[in-house]
Amino acid sequence: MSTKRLPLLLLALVVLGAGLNAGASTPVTATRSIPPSVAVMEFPAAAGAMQRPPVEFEHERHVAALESEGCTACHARDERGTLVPQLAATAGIAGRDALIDAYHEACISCHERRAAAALASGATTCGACHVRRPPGVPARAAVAFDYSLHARHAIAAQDKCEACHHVWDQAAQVLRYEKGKEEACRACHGTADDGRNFSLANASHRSCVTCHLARAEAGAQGGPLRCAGCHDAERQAGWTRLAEVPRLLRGQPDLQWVHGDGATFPAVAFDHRGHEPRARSCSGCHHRTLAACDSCHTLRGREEGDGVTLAQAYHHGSSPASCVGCHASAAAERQCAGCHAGPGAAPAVRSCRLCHAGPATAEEVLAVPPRLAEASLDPLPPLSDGFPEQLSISVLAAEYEPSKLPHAKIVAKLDAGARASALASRFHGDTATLCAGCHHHSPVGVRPPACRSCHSETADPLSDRPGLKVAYHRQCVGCHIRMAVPQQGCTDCHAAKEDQP
Amino acid sequence: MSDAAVGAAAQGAGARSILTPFNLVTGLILAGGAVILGLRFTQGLAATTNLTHTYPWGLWIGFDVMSGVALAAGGFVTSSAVYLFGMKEYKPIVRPALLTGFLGYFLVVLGLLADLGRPWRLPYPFIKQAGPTSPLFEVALCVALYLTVLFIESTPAAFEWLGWKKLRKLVGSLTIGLTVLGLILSTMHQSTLGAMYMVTPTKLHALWYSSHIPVHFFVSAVAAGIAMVIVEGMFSHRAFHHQVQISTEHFERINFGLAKAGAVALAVYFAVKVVGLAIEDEWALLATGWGAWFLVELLGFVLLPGLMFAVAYRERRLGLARAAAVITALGIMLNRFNITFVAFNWNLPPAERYLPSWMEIWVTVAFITFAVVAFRWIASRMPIMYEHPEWRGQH
Amino acid sequence: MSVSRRGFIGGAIGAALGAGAADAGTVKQFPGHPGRYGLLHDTTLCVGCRSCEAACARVNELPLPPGPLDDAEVFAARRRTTDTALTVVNRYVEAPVDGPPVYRKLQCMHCNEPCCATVCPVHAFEKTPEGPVLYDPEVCMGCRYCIMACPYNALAYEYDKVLTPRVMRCTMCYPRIKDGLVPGCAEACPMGAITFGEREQLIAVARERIRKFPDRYVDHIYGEHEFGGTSWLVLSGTPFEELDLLPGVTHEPLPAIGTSYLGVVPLVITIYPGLLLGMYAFSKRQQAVAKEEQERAVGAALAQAGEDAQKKLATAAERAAKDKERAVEAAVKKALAEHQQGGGS
Amino acid sequence: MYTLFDFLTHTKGLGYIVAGLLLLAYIPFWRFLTEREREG
Repeated sequence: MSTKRLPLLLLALVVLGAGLNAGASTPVTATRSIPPSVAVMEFPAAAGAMQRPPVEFEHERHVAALESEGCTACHARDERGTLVPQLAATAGIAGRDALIDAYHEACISCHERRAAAALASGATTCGACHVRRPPGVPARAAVAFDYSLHARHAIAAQDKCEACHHVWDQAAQVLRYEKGKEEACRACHGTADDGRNFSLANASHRSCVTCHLARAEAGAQGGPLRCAGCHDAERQAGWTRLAEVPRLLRGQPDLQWVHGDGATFPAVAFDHRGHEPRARSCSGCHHRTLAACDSCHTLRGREEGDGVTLAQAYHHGSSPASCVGCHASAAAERQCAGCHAGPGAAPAVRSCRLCHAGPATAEEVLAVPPRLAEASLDPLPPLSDGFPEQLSISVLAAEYEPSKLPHAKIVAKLDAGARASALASRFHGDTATLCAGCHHHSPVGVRPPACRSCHSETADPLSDRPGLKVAYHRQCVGCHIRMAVPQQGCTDCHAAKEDQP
Repeated sequence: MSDAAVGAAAQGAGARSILTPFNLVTGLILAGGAVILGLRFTQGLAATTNLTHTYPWGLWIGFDVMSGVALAAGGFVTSSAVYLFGMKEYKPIVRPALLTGFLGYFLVVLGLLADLGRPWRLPYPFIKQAGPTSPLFEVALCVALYLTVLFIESTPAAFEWLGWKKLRKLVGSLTIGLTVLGLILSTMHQSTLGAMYMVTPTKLHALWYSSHIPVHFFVSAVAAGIAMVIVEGMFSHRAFHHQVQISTEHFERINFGLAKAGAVALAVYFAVKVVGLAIEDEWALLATGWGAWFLVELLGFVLLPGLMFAVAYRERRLGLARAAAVITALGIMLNRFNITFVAFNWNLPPAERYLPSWMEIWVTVAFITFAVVAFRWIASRMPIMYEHPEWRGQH
Repeated sequence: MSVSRRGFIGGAIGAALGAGAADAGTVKQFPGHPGRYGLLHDTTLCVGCRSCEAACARVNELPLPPGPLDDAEVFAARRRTTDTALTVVNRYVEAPVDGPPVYRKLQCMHCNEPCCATVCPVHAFEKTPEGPVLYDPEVCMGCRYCIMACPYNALAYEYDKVLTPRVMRCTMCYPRIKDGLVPGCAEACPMGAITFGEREQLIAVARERIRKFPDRYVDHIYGEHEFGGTSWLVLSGTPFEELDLLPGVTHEPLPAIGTSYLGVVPLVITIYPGLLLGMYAFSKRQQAVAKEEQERAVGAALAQAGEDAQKKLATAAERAAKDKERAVEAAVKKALAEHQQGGGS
Repeated sequence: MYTLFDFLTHTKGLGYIVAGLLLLAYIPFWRFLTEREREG
């Protein structure tokens, strides 16, 4: 290699390096979202790893291309006329290689046939379908089958529940309808096919799509037929919601004592009727089957209830299906977060009595009919020096003018929020509870102490109790942030001093 | 080349007119450099450099200190080879190599003086208060000592030129001790220059950062030193052809010996780098953009010149050996630039990255020109390229 | 109880050694000065009002940050500390739909084992027993190695000054601390997002906050161990990477990594002379041996040459002698023949 | 000795001095060692 060509080689190397270096610092592109109508055809885990990247099957394009031939171009109908969601050509085929051949046979031969007939057709080479793409996140939104949607379906099926609900008769090995035993699909259908018990996805597509298709063919107003129709988040928001949803009657009690067998703590009067509209659907609380909680969750926990005891089921702090969990998430709402997410909002111990107000022994529970303690908040007290309308906090005024605290206006706004929520009025018990929101760590009801009686000038590092200035700001500005109150700037509460530069 | 002719040639150089194109160009560069340094010392670093709080060290540290020290390693490599390991046939190139080393280290100090915030406090680590935990303290100590060692080792030529026999004899007797001291000092600060980057594992890119950086710096310095001797030989042999006593065949034999040493040094350096990758398990990083840039440096500027040296040595092709030497020198500069500001703070967005300002580049070029001019002035007067008749064959 | 002589001697030696071994055996631990101060920065409380920036500028007599304090435009780009702003507040997370934006205050972290102090060739930094790391501009020569080494990029330099450039960084309000006051930023912060106190107590307080509000905080106190631990401790609701706080590559203090190599240096100083002079002696002896062999070889060659010469001379002499004899005989014979012819004629 | 920094400052400082002195001490030791060679 003579030295003449060397500088050329050197130059190429440097340019290559510089170019790559420039590209080096571009961050990895955000993950790609896969539209609802695209099915990522991956092997079931048992069949082992795939040699090529999974095919992203675009259902929408195929439907558009095969519009004239209808669904049965790929899908088959079973003996009862139900449209089977899986590809007909691969139905019933097991084993890795057989499955591969079946898919290739079905797709490629169809593409070749259409290409021969000069019709719009898909790819026939491996790389065209098995395309290497950056990791994708399916944008498929789960279908929230809430009361309104359920009611619209009930109306469409003229209240004939047997249209969708069925029970598996183990003895006769047959599916039939039984009045009073209607359950959510999730009660039996799990995440994967288990013999004749199809997975939730499989079962729901079979019943919903077949019914929608039948109604469409009969010219009646039916539900969506395409993936995006149900699974697209915006389309779901666009579904018409019934203004007033009739109560879904399934033999559930209006009011009952909740008392686990063997429990010694007083029973709780549970207003089932009052709680129904609070959830989006029955499975909000009945997260598995519509049976009562203590059928799976017992005092010491059972295998059916995954070992979760009754106490945990009712009191778990963050589970959406438990009473306390649900109440806690309600307390995190914007109009409640001011106090409840604040520094001193731990519920008082005596709040147990609020629910557990019923009889203690099993006999009494049977004897005494369940009754609810009524929840009524007496009105706000009149303005007085004990309950001032306006406060001027000047104890720390230095860089700013003393701050003006519209005390009555704030209390009125919080009180209105509490009154509006049945949960809040029931649990607050009396109007004075509201004061503990700001006057925390002090007994409720009596005239609450001022901030500076506990908060001194400087913070106490040991007990993490902030100094007075920090106490004011953390309480007021923190609450405004949590409740998205716009006044969060310094001059919103105290005017700047004139001579301040 | 009889001795008389040598003496005539030495005087003859001065007679020609001053305004040769070489002097014009160097004069222009040096003048420009002086103006910029004047600006630097009146307006401060902000006015003349692109240095920021995120990049406190730029081209002056990256080139003059980091690369300058490595390229000036030719001095200790050749002097220890000749005096300590008895390779007598390399004796003729010891003096030019030592002179290059001395001027290189002088360049380092110049670069430091330009880059330091308060250059008049340069001796403070020794006279005011020492910070012994700092690698930079160790580098400062060794560079200062080694500069004096190199100065003393370069004085024989001056004494011969001035005819101070007693002093020349005294320095002659010190040669062995100085060479040993020079080797000790060089080993220490060449490696500790690398140790200076051990304290920033999160800021230097993993491919360039290694817990063995000192070894990387030392081995690459040896390779750079050898390459620099060949490159310097290339220019000085042609420029002072009339002074050179040894036959071109002997000169070529020396160059091929150096090429062989260069091949070995680069092979060792390549091995150390690859071992570094293995120990820190950074194979995956090679696939990234930075990995490509690292490969450009490793394969293009270490493996390639190493193989070129090997082929040049086997096939006896001097041109190839010289080309390899040039690439090695550039490679070491690239490595030091990468470590100092290209792969440093590698995770910052390109907007906050550092690029040397034209003034920094001009001053650096001015420093190099100063070194070349000084070399030319000394070599044309003092017996650097040839042996003074009275002192033939002595240390 | 009879004690054998060996037992007695062994016991005595053991006792003597034992006494000395007690403290030498333990590995060196450096817990840091007890009772040193620190600051706890709770980013879930910070509302980005930047009062701390203004207070810091006032205390250090530096220019106030430009523009009004509550101008939100400032948060558009992420700033860093500079030589005139020893602390800055950055917004790291835009306001998510269900919460306020997340801010964090940047400043020197005052490490327990400061690598800025370790790398300074003139020992200009000192870790004070009270906690802050102080800088002495009287010895600093402006090499800026500290700025390069700081993993938090917290140090800044006065590049625009010619005669008195200094490294500019937060000093944890050391004068105020010595007067028993709270650092300027901690005093100014209205939300108590900066609390000043003894570092150990602040760690306990931070742990208590995490325990009390588990879903508000990431269960990690940043600065407790990172790079050997820092005086500034940070609590956060979002992962620390999002706050540009690198997860601390190692809990080992940087000085330990930075200076680990320097242990070899004194060894080089002491081993090399022996090694090199040994080599020099070896190469000299090698040369001497080479010279001897050369002389011997030359001697032998000479001797050899000498012998050959003798031999050659001897043979030549012999041959010469024989020739002479033969010549003499021939001459004699010829003379006789002439004599007989003369006689005969 | 509370911080590693103090410890390192102390030990490294001493280390340099000791190594420097040992280096200087090496010269008289070498001369003592090779005195007889030079006389012979």
